[in-house]
Amino acid sequence: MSLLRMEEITKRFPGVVANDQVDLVLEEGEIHALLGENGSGKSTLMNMLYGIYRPDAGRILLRDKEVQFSSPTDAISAGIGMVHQHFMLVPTMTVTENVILGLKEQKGRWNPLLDTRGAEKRINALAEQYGLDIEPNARVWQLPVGAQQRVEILKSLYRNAEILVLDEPTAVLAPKEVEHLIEVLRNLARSGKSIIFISHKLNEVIQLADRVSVLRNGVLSGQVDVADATASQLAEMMVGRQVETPKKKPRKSGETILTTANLVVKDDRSLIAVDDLTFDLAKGEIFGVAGVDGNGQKELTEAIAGVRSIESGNLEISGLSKSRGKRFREIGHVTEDRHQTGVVLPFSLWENYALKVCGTPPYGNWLNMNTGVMQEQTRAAIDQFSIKATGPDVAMSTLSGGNQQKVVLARELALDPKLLLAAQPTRGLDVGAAEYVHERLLSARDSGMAIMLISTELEEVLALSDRIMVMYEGKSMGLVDASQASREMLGLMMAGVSLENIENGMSQ
Amino acid sequence: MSVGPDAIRTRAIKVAKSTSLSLTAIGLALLVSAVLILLAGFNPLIAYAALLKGAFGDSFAIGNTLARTTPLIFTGLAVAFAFRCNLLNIGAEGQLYAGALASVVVGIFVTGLPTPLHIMLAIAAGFAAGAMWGGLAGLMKSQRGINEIVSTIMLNFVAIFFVSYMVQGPIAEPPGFFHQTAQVATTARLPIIAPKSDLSIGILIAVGCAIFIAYLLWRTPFGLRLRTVGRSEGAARFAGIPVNRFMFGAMSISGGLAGLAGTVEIIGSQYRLLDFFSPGYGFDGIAVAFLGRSDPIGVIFAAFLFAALRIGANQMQRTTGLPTSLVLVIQGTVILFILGAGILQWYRQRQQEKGA
Amino acid sequence: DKIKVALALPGAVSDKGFNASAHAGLMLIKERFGDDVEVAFSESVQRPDFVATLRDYANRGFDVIYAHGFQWGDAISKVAAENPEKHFFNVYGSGSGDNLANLHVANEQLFHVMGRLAARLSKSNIVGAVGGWEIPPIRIQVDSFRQGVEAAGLDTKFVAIYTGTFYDAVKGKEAARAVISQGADVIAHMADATGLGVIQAAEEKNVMTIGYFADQLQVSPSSIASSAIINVDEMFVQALQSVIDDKFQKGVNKFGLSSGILEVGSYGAAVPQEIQAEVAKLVEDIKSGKVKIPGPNVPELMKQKINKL
Amino acid sequence: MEAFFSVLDADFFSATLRLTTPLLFATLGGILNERAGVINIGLEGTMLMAALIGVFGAWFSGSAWFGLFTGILIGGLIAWIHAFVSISLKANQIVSGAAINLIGVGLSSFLIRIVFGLKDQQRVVPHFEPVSVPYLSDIPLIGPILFQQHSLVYVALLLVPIMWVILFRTRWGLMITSVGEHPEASATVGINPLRTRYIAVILSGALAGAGGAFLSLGQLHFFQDEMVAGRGFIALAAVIFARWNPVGALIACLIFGGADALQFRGQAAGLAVPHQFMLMFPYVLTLAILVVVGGKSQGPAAIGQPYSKG
Ligand SMILES: Nc1ncnc2c1ncn2[C@@H]1O[C@H](COP(=O)(O)OP(=O)(O)OP(=O)(O)O)[C@@H](O)[C@H]1O
Ligand SMILES: Nc1ncnc2c1ncn2[C@@H]1O[C@H](COP(=O)(O)OP(=O)(O)OP(=O)(O)O)[C@@H](O)[C@H]1O
Ligand SMILES: [Mg+2]
Ligand SMILES: [Mg+2]
Repeated sequence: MSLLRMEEITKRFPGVVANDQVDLVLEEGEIHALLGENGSGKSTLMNMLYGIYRPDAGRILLRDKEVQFSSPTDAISAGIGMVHQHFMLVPTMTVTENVILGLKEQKGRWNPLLDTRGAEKRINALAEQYGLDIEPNARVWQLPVGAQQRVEILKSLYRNAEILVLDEPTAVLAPKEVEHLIEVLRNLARSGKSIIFISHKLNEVIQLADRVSVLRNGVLSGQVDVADATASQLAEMMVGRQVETPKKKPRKSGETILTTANLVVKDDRSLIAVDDLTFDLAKGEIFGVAGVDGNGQKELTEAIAGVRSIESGNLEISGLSKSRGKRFREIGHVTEDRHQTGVVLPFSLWENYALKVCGTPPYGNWLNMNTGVMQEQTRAAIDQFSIKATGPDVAMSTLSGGNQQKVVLARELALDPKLLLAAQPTRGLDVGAAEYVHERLLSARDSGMAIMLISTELEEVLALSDRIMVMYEGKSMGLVDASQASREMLGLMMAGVSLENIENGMSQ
Repeated sequence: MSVGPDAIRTRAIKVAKSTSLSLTAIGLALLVSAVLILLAGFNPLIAYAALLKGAFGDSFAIGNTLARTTPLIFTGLAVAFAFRCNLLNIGAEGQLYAGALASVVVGIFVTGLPTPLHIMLAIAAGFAAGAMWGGLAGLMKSQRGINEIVSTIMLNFVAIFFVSYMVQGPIAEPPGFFHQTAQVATTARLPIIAPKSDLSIGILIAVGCAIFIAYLLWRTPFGLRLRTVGRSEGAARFAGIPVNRFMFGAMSISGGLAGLAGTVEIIGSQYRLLDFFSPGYGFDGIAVAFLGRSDPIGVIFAAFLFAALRIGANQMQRTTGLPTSLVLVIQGTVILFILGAGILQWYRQRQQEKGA
Repeated sequence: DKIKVALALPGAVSDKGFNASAHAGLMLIKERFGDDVEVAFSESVQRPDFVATLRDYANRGFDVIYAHGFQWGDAISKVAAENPEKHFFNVYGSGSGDNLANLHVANEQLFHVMGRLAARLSKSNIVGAVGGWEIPPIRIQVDSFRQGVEAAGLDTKFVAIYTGTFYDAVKGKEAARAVISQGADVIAHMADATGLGVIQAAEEKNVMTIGYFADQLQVSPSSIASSAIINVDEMFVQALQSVIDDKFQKGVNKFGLSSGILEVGSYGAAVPQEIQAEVAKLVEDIKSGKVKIPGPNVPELMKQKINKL
Repeated sequence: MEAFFSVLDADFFSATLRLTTPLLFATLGGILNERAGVINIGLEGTMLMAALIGVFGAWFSGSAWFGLFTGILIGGLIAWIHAFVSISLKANQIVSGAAINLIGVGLSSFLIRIVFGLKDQQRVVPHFEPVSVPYLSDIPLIGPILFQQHSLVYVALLLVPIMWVILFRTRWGLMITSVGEHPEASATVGINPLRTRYIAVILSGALAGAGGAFLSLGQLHFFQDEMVAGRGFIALAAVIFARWNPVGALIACLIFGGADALQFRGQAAGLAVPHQFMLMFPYVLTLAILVVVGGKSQGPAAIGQPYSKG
């Protein structure tokens, strides 16, 4: 008897078949990975399991009994918990409040007051049991993503979930946090919980999962035991071809475009986030900025992009126009938080695409936008980046997460900026798409663009960068040539050990 | 908004659909109100015949309806425009008073100008004053984070009381007995299109303005940016759009449009300023804007609908003796029924859910 | 053939004051002239609709058209000029035309008398007034009332508040309470429905009030001392009669105490006979012309107020 | 100036409380629906209808309490329409509110004439009298201010802490806040955002109804056309001024009620200022306070947005 069986599940959206007769089997205590390209229907499948969507056809069986979920409530009471790609937390509430939201946690039957104390105790107990580090009184908006994710997991555990679904849980995590999460998930599986997790990172899948199901264009294209699979096999199952790691050409030297000296920047809470940074960046170079999320990368990027003011020190970008409009076109910026700062969800793709360039030839002038040209360009971008969308007129909100990211990338690259700030450019992208993005970044570099790559993923930083700076608590832990850097070394620096100390340690 | 023949066809279908929808809604609302009319002891058929005749009966009636449409287009546009930038301007009424005040001052105290110039100056003054009043709310929003709903509500009262003060004292018509200004100079008056009905070219200016605003919003970079600020402040900021400046700008333009409602009312029909001269055009503008789906062209139709109902209601009162308050009920129910068009979809979905 | 009479009102006929009094006028016309007339009225006509409303009545064959309030001046002048064969009356009006008469009442006389009455009645020697919106007639009423209070020669203090509204009785009530908290024990109101709140406050605080427009003794027998009655209804009848008798007079027709259009209302039980007699004497003197009431110079008062600012 | 401040007596403070009460009811209501993510600009019309129906209820039953009950009921009913249109039909909340305002003004003035007739429109109905709290009302200064008020004044004041506790210390409060901040998230933990919004909106209408009924049954004892006179809009502003917090609501309404009471007393004390400037005072004061303390406050994130399931 399997714990969960989804049989011949079909789901259509206007214009797409998101799931086409998909079968999925989950055993008790199993960690099951769900792989697939962007827009292949993973989230949709899981949303049906969680009662958010209803399948157009097919059955869901729990312990061989057919179930029908008309809302998440049903799914929850059937023992299913889900951690969404975009967290489902109320930012203004505390951790405890988020966890007990919707539950009858009150001080006795006749006392309607919330029993936060009692809830906190249980949260702490659960947190200890599964090694989830959490501060119950903190407000969610103040927490780093990793912690928010733990809150999400706790929410499910608190509701006695037997099956835990995680949609791209590692996409937003730093390597350390990923390791921690993997540990947590193993603990959960050991104690009898079953886990479905979606990821684009094959090495994690291999490290963690027992079995893998792969979706392609809404169809189940294979199911394998991880023991029998290699990363490249999985990649091929996903994209239908061999995926290669990008080859980097030697760097041509170019003139310096960005210089900073003793730069200090504050964050939204007026705390110092970037602390005394000095570095420069030249044309034709990819400058990697590594570090655990929340160590000042965001503030640094925003300061360079011109949307955050500088506290002290110097920040100079040479050859930039005086005019504000031009300046923003001369600096491309793939922002970290796609939904908040990257796209306008209710706008069409072409409007999103035109956001920065509208009003400049050939897209029209200040008095008149040439919508035809903009739509044409968007259509071209859809083809080039193989964005899964029916045309430039559809709303951004109907695209899958990865595809939205591609639109942003296409837009920023189309600006042909002097300086490109790329923050987590492949977050949420499938391996095939990530490969394409990497290629594009490298070719942009080769044609002389200066690129600052901000990423929490060491593989990516190592593979693309010419030089790498690691940030820790706003400070630079050191600047190394990519050819001389190693995973271990960067890992240490991300943990707050400065390059100097590492070298001293090695020399000793 | 693409321009191919296909796009035009889909747009035409859309317009036809929403028109038939609105007509159905009006029909239903009239049906509901008929009950009230019966309750009051009148014959609904006679009442409605009068209403129809009052609004469209002859060229005189149509002229009145169009004259009434004019300021509503402006206030509707004002609210709709601000809303495209995610700002809820409840202050069109106050901005209208500001605009009227400025226009009347120019119309009375500036003399010796040739007609077109004087008119243009009065219009510019009305727009500027409205823009200042709206911009004040915009400034409070962008500089101090003060929610525009609060500030515009408060500024309404301030403007209305200030105008009252002005017309009873500083700019009262000498010798200062009546609470009103003198009439604006004939050179500052908008030419009348239909002589018997007092319909001025204000209606053309209003429609032109609506088309211009539609163009501004959908065909210019400024419009795209403004709408971006409205839909996602974050995305706007990162695209280099100066969000605060845009909010300020949007509130100013919105205020200016509302100010023009005051202007056309003064130089197009009332000619002098009295306190409480507006029958709530600014508040009606809120309903007009959203009924027109915040689309400038939609605003024209919504304003026309509102005006027709109002003008028709006056006739209904005059011929049957039914109180005009009834028309507020009709207006309100028309809106509710138009909103209620979603009911079919809702019902279907509910049936589906029950069935599943 | 029937005479068709129409009335256009700027406010609701339910205001227990200005508009109500005009409506009563139309009703009185119907009563007096019976089958000889046909009447119609429009209430709450909004300013942009003034011309259209009057014009529609004229086009539909109404012979005599009343417009109520000074704000109709432009509209009625215009429509009167378009319809020379019809007759137009404008209460408080200032427009001109051969077939347009402006009906004015000598507010200064009536309210002067009421001011004298109030001053005599006050034990605290403080008298108050609550005005609605500060439009010309109200200002004349309030200031004449003040002059009457002062003319009593009792060194009475005078307190006035404008509420800025004719229909917010809650505000009227609070305004009256504020006046009462200043020590006033007689309060007049010139505020239509807002005044209903004034009367209520007076009743609750056991102070005296002076009714407005109609005889308001019945509204609050315990607190109403008397009422400043403006018989708009009689005025309307007289106006219509003048048309019928071919005695129509264009320009300003002013009605004072002697015309019977203005009257001091019934007295409450608390008003001593002796004071009633004094008031009656004053009224007679004004009627006979022995006492002249010049009335306040409103523009001048206004200027003073602004200069003080 | 001295004369101006001499008016700050017990009478002023009780006037402040009286002027505050109807606003407070409506503002508390507004907080409830806005916290749940629904904006209701129809408070004005709702209050007006409640003032009217309250008068009818009191007249036909002979009981002010029953009148209050009917006022609250009609408030809830009208809010239910708003809820249906804006939550179920997902129509624009602002238009729906605007429609309610139109209907409220028109229908109330229409119905009073039909039911009571023109002549007798301002018929005085059974109403609430101020209640003296035994002993406490004899305390000098404080006594007359706090303990000689209409019972509804006490109700409104009591509602402030009650609503605070409900919003911030009970699971219903969490539910309401969550559907206003992030309805999708609430749905994923089994809260029904639609139902929760419905309840909040209907309760809010009931509160506005109480405010309207207080005006007609507590303050006036009769109904007058348009007697709410913009208080519904002031409440709308007060909700934001209050930062969606019941305690803030009390402060906002007190400031407003106080300013209004003060301007009357300023006029009465003979302040030599054109009265229009006195009438402006409450509004200008509100703006001035906001400009000084700064208005930066985030409303409920999902306000105005209809929620639809997947
Ligand atoms: N609400 C919706 N309306 C219309 N189409 C949708 C909707 N949700 C998803 N789709 C479409 O269904 C397909 C599957 O989307 P889904 O989000 O399941 O992909 P995914 O595998 O999770 O992708 P990613 O890896 O990018 O997150 C996509 O083509 C997407 O555009
Ligand atoms: N980055 C921008 N995004 C959106 N609108 C802008 C931007 N910059 C300027 N504007 C608008 O254009 C107006 C002119 O601004 P500015 O002086 O910066 O011109 P500019 O940058 O030379 O223009 P262009 O965009 O044509 O290069 C501004 O008042 C503002 O309304
Ligand atoms: Mg997905
Ligand atoms: Mg520019």
